[in-house]
Amino acid sequence: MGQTVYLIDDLLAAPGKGRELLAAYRERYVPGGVARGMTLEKVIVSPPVWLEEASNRLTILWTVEGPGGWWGQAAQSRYDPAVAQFWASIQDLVVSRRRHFGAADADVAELADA
Amino acid sequence: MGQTVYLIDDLLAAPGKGRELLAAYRERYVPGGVARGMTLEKVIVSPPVWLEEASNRLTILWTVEGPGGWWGQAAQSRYDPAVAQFWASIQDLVVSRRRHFGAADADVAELADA
Amino acid sequence: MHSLIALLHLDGEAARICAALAGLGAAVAQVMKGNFNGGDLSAIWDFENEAAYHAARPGIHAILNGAGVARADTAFFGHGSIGVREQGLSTGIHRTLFLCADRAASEARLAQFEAEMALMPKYIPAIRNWRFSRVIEAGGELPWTHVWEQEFADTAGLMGPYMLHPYHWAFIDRWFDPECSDWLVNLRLCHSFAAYGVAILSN
Amino acid sequence: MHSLIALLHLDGEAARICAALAGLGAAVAQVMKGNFNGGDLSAIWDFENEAAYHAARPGIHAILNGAGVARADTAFFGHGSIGVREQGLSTGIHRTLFLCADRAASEARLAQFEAEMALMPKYIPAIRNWRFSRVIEAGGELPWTHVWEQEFADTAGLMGPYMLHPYHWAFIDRWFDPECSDWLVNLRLCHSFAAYGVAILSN
Repeated sequence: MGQTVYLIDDLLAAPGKGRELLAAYRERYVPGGVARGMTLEKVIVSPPVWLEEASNRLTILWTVEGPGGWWGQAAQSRYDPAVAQFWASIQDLVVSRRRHFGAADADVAELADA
Repeated sequence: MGQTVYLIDDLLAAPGKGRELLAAYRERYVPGGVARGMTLEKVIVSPPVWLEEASNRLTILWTVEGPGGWWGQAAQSRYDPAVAQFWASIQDLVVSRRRHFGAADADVAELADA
Repeated sequence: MHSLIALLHLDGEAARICAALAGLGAAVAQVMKGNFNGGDLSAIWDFENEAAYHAARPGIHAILNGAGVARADTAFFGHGSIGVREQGLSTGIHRTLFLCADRAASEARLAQFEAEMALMPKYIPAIRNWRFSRVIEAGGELPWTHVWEQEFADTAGLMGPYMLHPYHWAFIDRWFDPECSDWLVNLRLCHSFAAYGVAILSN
Repeated sequence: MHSLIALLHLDGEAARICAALAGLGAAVAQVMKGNFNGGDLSAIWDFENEAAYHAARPGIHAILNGAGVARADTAFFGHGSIGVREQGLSTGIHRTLFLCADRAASEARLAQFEAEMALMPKYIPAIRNWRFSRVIEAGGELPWTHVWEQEFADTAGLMGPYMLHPYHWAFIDRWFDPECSDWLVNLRLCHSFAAYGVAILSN
């Protein structure tokens, strides 16, 4: 039950909007995520130079503890209008976004044996 | 010069091929990457259950030290036929793949000021 | 085969309503605690065909719209994807999920959603018997589009393995999650479960 | 305006060949150490138009194919994307890259590659002057498709900031990297640099 579970936000910024997107995410999403029990592990900017004409990709890794931690954040975010509002508000700052959930390959067998 | 630089392999496995793809990567790519000076930080499997009908996504994080570490691995891999052969050999195991290079957002300013 | 499921929110007279529903051929049970928007009573009818349902409908609606019933969510459906692992299971828990897949989606994405849902039992053995169906006629809070029924050996199967398995939270749930780009299903759901004391999905 | 660049691999008589190239109007310089497949001598001609190049070509080819020259890579091109930050820079380093974008690519991807290449100087101030051109006529090891010329204040600019900037290694280089799905450019390149003592890109 204690496996580290990753929530990965993979955000492809609109051209020239990478820095603004990250600022919005850090200011208006991260505090709520932390309050829902998530731990922000890493924010990786690719390439690590803010592009004006092309898209930066933000790879944002959050962790929670086990499926319990996962449901804990989901139960809070799902019915919090501020969360939906945040995602709607950044629509013009992203070309595409994907959130996916994973774990270290070493933990897969144990998790999937639930 | 000492910033941590991430090399991220984002591999979308062919349906049902996630486990085989990861095994191939661990057996036939990781040792060479380590030999080129890269450090394997994380392999995240999404979702953390091997799917038979759908695609697992592998998010693989490597680190090197600074642009020097980046060029160090590139100069070796680029002219090593075994590396190109590896990528060709897994073509049927992936739906799509993308490699991108990044750094923590806190390091962007310093890196881009090179 | 077709079925109708009604989830009734009562404002009194449970015993009389229960008896009336059973009198019209329903399997009836009290909805258990832990439900979400799941009602107080759950009633399930089987019909040979749509005509049989249409014949029975006026009598059933009279109860659902009658005294003691504050509101009812209903879904009439032809049996969709069915699986039976435990023939005759009558001592378990039957779970009903009404969902409304009302976010804009192509037919291809809808088909993907349905295919992935129908594969849950393959990955989660705690689901003993199951039925996943498109709704023909819905009533109540939302125009429900799908009914997902599962039978578990006990509530532990529903609360434990079913909720904890990564096929559920790390894969299927993205269709239900406004934070995921695949979000498809209205946040209002009826999640209801009950012990009928009879086999519902393998009768 | 058009230009021809020739990168000569010599097997002798450097002084004579150098003088012969200069006699046909070329700026000539010895290629510096650290080059990759960049030759021993680099010669650059400017032409008003293609006709002027065609008139001069037989004389130039006689030298490139003559005694003392083991092999030459050549690229004739109309001037493409040009930028001048330091007018008259004559004491710097001129760098020539011949590349062959021969991996299957749509015209749209090729245009994206060219646009991203042409933006390198915007992000990397060490590039003082530049010219990025499609090749009209190529000779030598590969059918070179593009010539990328840059002038730096000194070799430190080329070896340091140019190589270290993330726009280069973390963005542009993917077109050159067989490990990246955007890989476009043949691994064989001519990377050559030299000090001509005259302004090449801002003359």
